[in-house]
Amino acid sequence: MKEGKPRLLLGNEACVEGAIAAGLKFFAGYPITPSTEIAELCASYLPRVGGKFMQMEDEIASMAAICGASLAGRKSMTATSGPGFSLKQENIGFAVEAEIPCVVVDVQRVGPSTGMPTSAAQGDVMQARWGTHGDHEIVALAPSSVLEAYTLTVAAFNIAEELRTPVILLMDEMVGHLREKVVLPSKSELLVKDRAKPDLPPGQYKPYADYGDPAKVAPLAAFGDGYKYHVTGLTHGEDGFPTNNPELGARQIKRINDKITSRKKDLPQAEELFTDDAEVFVFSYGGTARSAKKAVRDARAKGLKAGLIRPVTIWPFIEEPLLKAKAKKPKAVIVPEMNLGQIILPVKRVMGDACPVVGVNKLGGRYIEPDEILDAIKEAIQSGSAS
Amino acid sequence: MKEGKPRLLLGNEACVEGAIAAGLKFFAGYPITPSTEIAELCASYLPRVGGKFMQMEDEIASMAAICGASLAGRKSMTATSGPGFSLKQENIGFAVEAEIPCVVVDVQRVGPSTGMPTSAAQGDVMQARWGTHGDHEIVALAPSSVLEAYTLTVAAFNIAEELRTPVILLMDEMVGHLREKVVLPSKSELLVKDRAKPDLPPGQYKPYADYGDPAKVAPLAAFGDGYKYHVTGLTHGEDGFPTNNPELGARQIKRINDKITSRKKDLPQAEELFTDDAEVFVFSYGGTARSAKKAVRDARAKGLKAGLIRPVTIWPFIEEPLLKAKAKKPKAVIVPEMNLGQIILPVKRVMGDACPVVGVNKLGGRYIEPDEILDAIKEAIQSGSAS
Amino acid sequence: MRKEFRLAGAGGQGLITAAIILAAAAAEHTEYNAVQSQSYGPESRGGSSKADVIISTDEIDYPEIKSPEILLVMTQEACDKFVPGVRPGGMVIVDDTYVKDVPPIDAKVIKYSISAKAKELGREIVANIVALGLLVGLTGIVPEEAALQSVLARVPKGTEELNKTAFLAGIQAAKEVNS
Amino acid sequence: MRKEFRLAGAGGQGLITAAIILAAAAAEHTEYNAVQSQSYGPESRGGSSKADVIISTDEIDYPEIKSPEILLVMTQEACDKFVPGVRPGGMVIVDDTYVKDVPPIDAKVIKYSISAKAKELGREIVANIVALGLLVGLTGIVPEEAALQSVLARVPKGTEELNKTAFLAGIQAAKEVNS
Amino acid sequence: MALPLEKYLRVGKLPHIWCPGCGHGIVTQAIIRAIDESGIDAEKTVVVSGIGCSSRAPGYMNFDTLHTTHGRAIPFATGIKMANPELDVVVITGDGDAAAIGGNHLIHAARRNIGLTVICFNNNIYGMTSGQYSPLTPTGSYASTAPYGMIERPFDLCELVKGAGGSFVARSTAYHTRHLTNVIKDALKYDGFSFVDALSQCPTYFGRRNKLRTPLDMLNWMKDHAVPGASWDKMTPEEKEGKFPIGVLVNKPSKELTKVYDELLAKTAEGGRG
Amino acid sequence: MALPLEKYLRVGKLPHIWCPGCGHGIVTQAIIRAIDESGIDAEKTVVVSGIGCSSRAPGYMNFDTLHTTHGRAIPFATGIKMANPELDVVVITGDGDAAAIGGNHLIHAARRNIGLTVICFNNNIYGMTSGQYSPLTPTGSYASTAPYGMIERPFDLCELVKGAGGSFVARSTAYHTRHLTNVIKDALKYDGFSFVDALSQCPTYFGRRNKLRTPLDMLNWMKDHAVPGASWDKMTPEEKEGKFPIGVLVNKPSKELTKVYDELLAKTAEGGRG
Amino acid sequence: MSDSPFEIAVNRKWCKKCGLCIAFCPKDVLESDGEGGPVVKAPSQCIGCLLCEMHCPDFAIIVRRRAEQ
Amino acid sequence: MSDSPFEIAVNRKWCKKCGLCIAFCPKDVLESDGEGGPVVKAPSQCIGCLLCEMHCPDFAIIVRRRAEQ
Ligand SMILES: Cc1ncc(C[n+]2csc(CCOP(=O)(O)OP(=O)(O)O)c2C)c(N)n1
Ligand SMILES: Cc1ncc(C[n+]2csc(CCOP(=O)(O)OP(=O)(O)O)c2C)c(N)n1
Ligand code: SF4
Ligand code: SF4
Ligand code: SF4
Ligand code: SF4
Ligand code: SF4
Ligand code: SF4
Ligand SMILES: [Mg+2]
Ligand SMILES: [Mg+2]
Repeated sequence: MKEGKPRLLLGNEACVEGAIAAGLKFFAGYPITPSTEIAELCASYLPRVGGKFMQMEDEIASMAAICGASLAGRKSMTATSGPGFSLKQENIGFAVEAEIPCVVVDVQRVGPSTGMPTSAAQGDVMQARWGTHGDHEIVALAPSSVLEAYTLTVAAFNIAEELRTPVILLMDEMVGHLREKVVLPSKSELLVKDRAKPDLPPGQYKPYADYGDPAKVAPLAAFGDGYKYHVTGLTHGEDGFPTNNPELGARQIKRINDKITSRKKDLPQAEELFTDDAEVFVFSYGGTARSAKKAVRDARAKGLKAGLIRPVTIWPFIEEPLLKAKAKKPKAVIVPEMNLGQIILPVKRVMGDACPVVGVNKLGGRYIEPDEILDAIKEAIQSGSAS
Repeated sequence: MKEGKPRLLLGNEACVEGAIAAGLKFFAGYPITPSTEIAELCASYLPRVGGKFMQMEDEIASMAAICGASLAGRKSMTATSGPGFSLKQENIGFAVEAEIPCVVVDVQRVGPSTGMPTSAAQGDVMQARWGTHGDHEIVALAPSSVLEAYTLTVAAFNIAEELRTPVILLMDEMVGHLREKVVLPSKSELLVKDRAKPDLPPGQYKPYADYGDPAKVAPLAAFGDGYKYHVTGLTHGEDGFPTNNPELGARQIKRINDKITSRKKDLPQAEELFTDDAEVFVFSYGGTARSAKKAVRDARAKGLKAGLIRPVTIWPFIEEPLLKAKAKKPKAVIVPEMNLGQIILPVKRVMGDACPVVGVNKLGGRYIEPDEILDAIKEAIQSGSAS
Repeated sequence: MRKEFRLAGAGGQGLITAAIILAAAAAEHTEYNAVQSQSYGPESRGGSSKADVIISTDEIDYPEIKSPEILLVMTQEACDKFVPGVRPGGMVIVDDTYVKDVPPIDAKVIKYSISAKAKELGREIVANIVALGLLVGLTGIVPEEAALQSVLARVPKGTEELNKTAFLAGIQAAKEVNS
Repeated sequence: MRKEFRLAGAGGQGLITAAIILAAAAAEHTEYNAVQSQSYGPESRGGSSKADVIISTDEIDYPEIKSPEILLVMTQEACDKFVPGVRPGGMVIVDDTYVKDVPPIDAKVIKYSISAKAKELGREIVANIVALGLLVGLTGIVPEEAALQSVLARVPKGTEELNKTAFLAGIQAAKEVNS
Repeated sequence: MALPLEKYLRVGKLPHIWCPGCGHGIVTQAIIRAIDESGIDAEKTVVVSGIGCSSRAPGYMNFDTLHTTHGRAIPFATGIKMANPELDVVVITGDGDAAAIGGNHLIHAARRNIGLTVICFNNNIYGMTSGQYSPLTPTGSYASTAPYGMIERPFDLCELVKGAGGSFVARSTAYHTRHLTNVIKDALKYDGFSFVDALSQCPTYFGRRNKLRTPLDMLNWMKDHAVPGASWDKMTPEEKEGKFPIGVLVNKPSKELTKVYDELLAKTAEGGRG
Repeated sequence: MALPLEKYLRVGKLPHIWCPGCGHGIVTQAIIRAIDESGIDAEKTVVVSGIGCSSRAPGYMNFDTLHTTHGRAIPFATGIKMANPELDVVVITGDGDAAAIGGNHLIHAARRNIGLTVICFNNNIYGMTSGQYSPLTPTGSYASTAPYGMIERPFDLCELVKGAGGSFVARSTAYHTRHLTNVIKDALKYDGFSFVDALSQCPTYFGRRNKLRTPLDMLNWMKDHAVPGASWDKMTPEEKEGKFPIGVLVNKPSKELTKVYDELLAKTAEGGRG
Repeated sequence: MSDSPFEIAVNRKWCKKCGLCIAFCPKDVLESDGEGGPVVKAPSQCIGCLLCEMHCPDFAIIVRRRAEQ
Repeated sequence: MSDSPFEIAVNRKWCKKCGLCIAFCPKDVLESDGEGGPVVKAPSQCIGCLLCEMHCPDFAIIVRRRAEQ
């Protein structure tokens, strides 16, 4: 694919190209609007690069298949939307527990249930974090542009491979179905990470080694490499075999969580705009952040001191930019979301009693318009001044 | 069943007896530790009261079947544990969207994934709230005792029928597998609510009527009653037929959420113990609340001013008891959980910067011991005094 | 510079393709930024179709169009629905093969029998490309050559000749209606 | 009053049933509160088995037992594992059919060939009920009659006679070992 | 007899969303006609579907109707039938809905012999999501996710249901409208689980891509490849190649599940084992 | 030849968790023996399972082993095989795992003819969760969730897989250990999807409740009810009643999926349609 | 106007002009309106076979025996 | 000790005393230890048929041709 040249790309297509650039070799999926183009383009592109596409019987099987393929040494991905994302949850939990690198794309649409299949929403944000049972951390990245659909897909693979964990690419219909001019990074600009391979002989290899340092993750041998190791969704010890020892079990669960939280600083950080002197912060992600950016620019044009914090890594929740904002004693934090208020919950938690945290929420598939956010900025500055 | 007499009952058994007392007529499930006794006892008891038990091919089908049975006019329930709870999520969302009364029991065990099937945990608390895709509210109740496994199951049915919504009974292995002395309420003491039936003729019946008042919920005709109405998981209008109108869609999603949040005060409220003059609050639910209660009693015995807030309704999150506590400027709120910290998140949000909110967390299937909570109380009082 | 286009008609008329080609011409052959989006029906079949394009020298944050400057309508339904929203002083391009009444509007209204022309060229299916030629010819938003390259790169193999003819017919038509 | 019991042995020895009957006797036939719990293995098959009972005049908040006052062990493995945890001054009841060594402990140790006795009565499967009788006889925690009622209410139909005999044999044994 | 439209259709919801020439309308009409001719009580009839173009049919049908989640129509319907065995429960599903994501429910319902009539609008493709291959897409055909041709083998849905123990199995097509109607009538009459594989055409996503340019071409393909069940049994494997049998292919009596359950209830009321 | 224990078993993990007399150990041994006798490369063999007593087998087997989620072993295995067709992928599953929750994956794998060898440890019951009925529990048998006797009809797993298009289908039992070993060997050799219904006994939860008091009783029941496939075909329906055929029941060549995919890859590398 | 006992009603609001009714009529009663929809050309030839009606995917053509009305 | 070419090894740590080996031995080589586990009673009778080994669910009885060792 012609690198370096400007192209008009669909968000979903950029995701596929990013995946292939990152080394995707196996895609398993089940069609669902508005993610279907990802499957279709994988079906078309993957065989050309020696990769394989497989349409499974459902989303559960798709998630299972990519886990299997990943264990056999291939970079793997699946893509879906709300209903399918719900179905994948059990096996996402398996990937977390068994520490299997893979990428799961969720192109959000209006829910709950079948909802409005072709309309945009950001209603799966909390599900991405909490959808599977039991204690687990997850990495979720939210692209705001077609270019990011590409770059964050690459990042998702890199994180998955480095941390041996499923990574969620939390798109929304707005980005997935947008065509936009992009200049993709060239091969040489692109950082692609591959999973570490064990350097110990088979007898000594511990697929779930606990190095005491959660940031250090055990390498992953591929099935067929001669390691003859065991993988299970049961709580297990360093050798991968099930344990009923509560201490061992607790340690394993903790380690899997800590490996993610301990690496927050290595994950894609928030984009900040005009935050230095801002009195009102807009905290916005994904497609909606485009409106937020425009609103903040419009506010500045009117002399209003608004700033934008656009988290790129949605989970684990990275608190720093908000803590910095909190230190500035802002008049308000505004959180526009195409949902009833999801990311606003951790924002409120972090902001504590420092200032009002105001949601601008919209349902039913309509985008939040820049003016709606601008109005909220104005109001916050006014009422903040009044008080 | 001999009412009024003391009995030794298993938590899971009390749940079944409560369900039958509340009018359960159809149970569909798929066995999974530690919920299996619920299915087994339904298989045994239901036919004796003219009800039916059905073991489905999986949890997805079980959730679907109880929705179907409920629409056909029978009170319905399913029971599961983590992995099955993950699988049920898509159809739980359907029940939310189509407003189908039903009860879903989740007897929590250690996750993620297969985890430790026979060990206790409280790791599905956030999943109960956010497990299905799209914006939705949910009602979840957490019993702390075998008696509550009975009374809250009855309450769950009543709420489900009144609000036309799935209700989660969020048990944990500790309660589900505990045998305890109980005196069940007699039939006459028991408040059993049945769903409202339409009083309008078929042509005028609106199964999803919007009365402007979210607390008012449309009655539900049974299939076969002659109403010939339509039910869908697509976003729909008052007549139940799909709509693509964003305003209508938004209103419907909002109404379904508001019907639950607007009724918070009618849901089972928190148990409070020694909260009047407490300096340190322990916020604890489910099986762990038993340890918390003992710890608070032990603290009082030592002259430490500890108080207990035991939320019974877990979702929607009821803030009042915490706000009351916040007003008292406490030294700390302690949140013991058999997980990495889940309900502590909304507790932190509500407490803001008022005081430290401290988790006492334990993984690997071991119960949190009263002394561990007592230590946290002591520490909070000491460091609170020091500062 | 920032121009907002809306192409509206029935599913099957190929307006989404036309919009993509327009946006691609700008994105891939000019210095402009471009975004293209569309509304999907309840499902992707039947019914009406609407595609938007924004072409701008600046970064395009918000990709939705409220009132397009240039509107192309190829069914009466689309005309009735979208003409009122056109920016005052803008332009409405009407396929009068199907559109009979255009509501009064503060905009330049250009009528041309786009679909009829396409039929005349051999297959009505290329009406979208005739329309694109017309639009490019009328607005000069992208160089004709760039647009034609985009057309050829995005139409099915084997139909290049027909589509080129259609595009040039549109360009030609622009000259006619403008004169 | 608060008494904590632990019954431990192998899966299949019926100790969970014995614990349930003990707790039920207290719960259903006395004023006491009672809880019963057990640890499950990785699966409910094979391996070891452990059941706890707390009987108390007060509300029982925390249902787990740290150091039982009265321990019944019916395998060597269970003996080795649980004897060290017995509360000082407590009681250990040992089925010396299978348990050969009891670690030194500050507790009253009662040995009786429970399983052998059960076999003698006809089926070793009622060893749990013999043990129960012994335990009730030794501790007097619940009236013998109450315990017997509980036994009869919870054993499989058709086995009432055998179980009654087993229970009474246990009661009798208690008198013997105590004397 | 002309179709009594107003009685069975929600005419206010028409025209439907299906594409011009889509077979789903033809099959829907056959179902309505079969219901009408078989005289079952419309007030006691429930129509349940999953998700797909096909599954939109109940929205247009004037009964109690339930449009569920993708693949799950059968277990929803199972709950309805168990809760109220008086109801006639008809399931409308697609080849993707029934055989891809919903395959397990299909075989289990067949095994259990629960009294549902399941009609699969089988167009060999996922219509609703724009033409991906389904487990019924013939090997070698093109689909949006099979740009190089389908490499998997398809199911024979009737064989699948038979293999699962199904005791009423039939097939017909949108070409054979009268035959289709009769077969559905037989299915409705069958007391137990009945399955009809109703071949339908998707001109938009299957036809166009696979050189069947018009709906008529697709119906004619059905005509040319269908063989009445009786003749089928006499054909050699070579003759069968590329063809498929239509008609009632399996029809053997077996007690329906809710009837068996009723017996169980009668027994337990008297205090049986347990 | 005596079993080369150390080569194929993780002896450090033994004794296993299975109950005394459980058939799963017998079937596991047959698999190991078949692997040994067929000479496939242990380093290139992956054993995958779901959840259940049966699915614990891979934990004791010295290969790359994967213990997945309940019912999902086959799609996990599918991913492995697609990713690296060089590997011999064996799936160990139970009747609940394969035919209840996992039924859909089973039939789709059979349809696709993906090169897996699936061995179902079929003990007619859910062992792991303490004896609930499964889709293989015979009508009338007792289980913890069938206290009044099972009212549903069971699957015939071999018929199911055949109905799904499976081209290698076989059955044997824990009684017929040599036969079982040979059948598994044939399955391993088959180039495509192969399925073995391996009857196993659960004395703890099936036997006790159903008047088969000892493991030996259960094995003898297998002996008495199994009929070699060849004789089976000659029996009348009356004679077949209550019996079941054993042996390789279906075995026809059909190109394995990853081989077909390889051809596709060769084609697209040259720039095919798409 | 016609001596056939059948009356053919076309609902143009529902008709999607697929042409199937025309193609299936064994008596050439129907002809295309130029866009694929039916025009009743030879009503008298209609034998009431219902092939048009039953093949209409849109419930848009209904053939009634005059007595039926 | 024995003139059979086969040697029978019982692993008592793994044996669960199900008795199947004893029941399947066609030559009465094995007898019960009282609890169901095997005692090699008549080693010389062993014909190496492996029926005991192959029916052992616990990999606990292994029959080796002496030469094999
Ligand atoms: C869980 C889930 N996965 C995927 C989808 C997307 N989806 C909707 S319909 C459909 C396929 C429909 O195909 P079929 O059942 O054959 O019906 P048709 O449209 O062809 O009539 C799919 C994949 C969904 N709605 N839910
Ligand atoms: C999603 C999910 N549902 C249910 C369970 C509980 N479960 C574990 S094993 C099992 C059944 C096992 O039966 P089978 O496959 O026949 O294996 P067996 O134990 O009989 O060998 C069940 C229901 C689970 N682990 N996961
Ligand atoms: S896409 Fe296919 S199945 Fe769906 S309505 Fe159109 S023709 Fe029918
Ligand atoms: S429960 Fe049954 S299947 Fe499981 S180990 Fe015991 S005997 Fe075997
Ligand atoms: S009823 Fe028959 S003859 Fe009459 S118009 Fe229709 S198809 Fe033609
Ligand atoms: S078959 Fe129906 S939809 Fe098609 S042209 Fe005829 S009347 Fe119109
Ligand atoms: S090998 Fe055969 S003869 Fe020898 S002990 Fe075993 S079963 Fe008996
Ligand atoms: S068959 Fe195996 S486990 Fe059973 S008694 Fe013999 S040696 Fe022991
Ligand atoms: Mg289809
Ligand atoms: Mg089983």
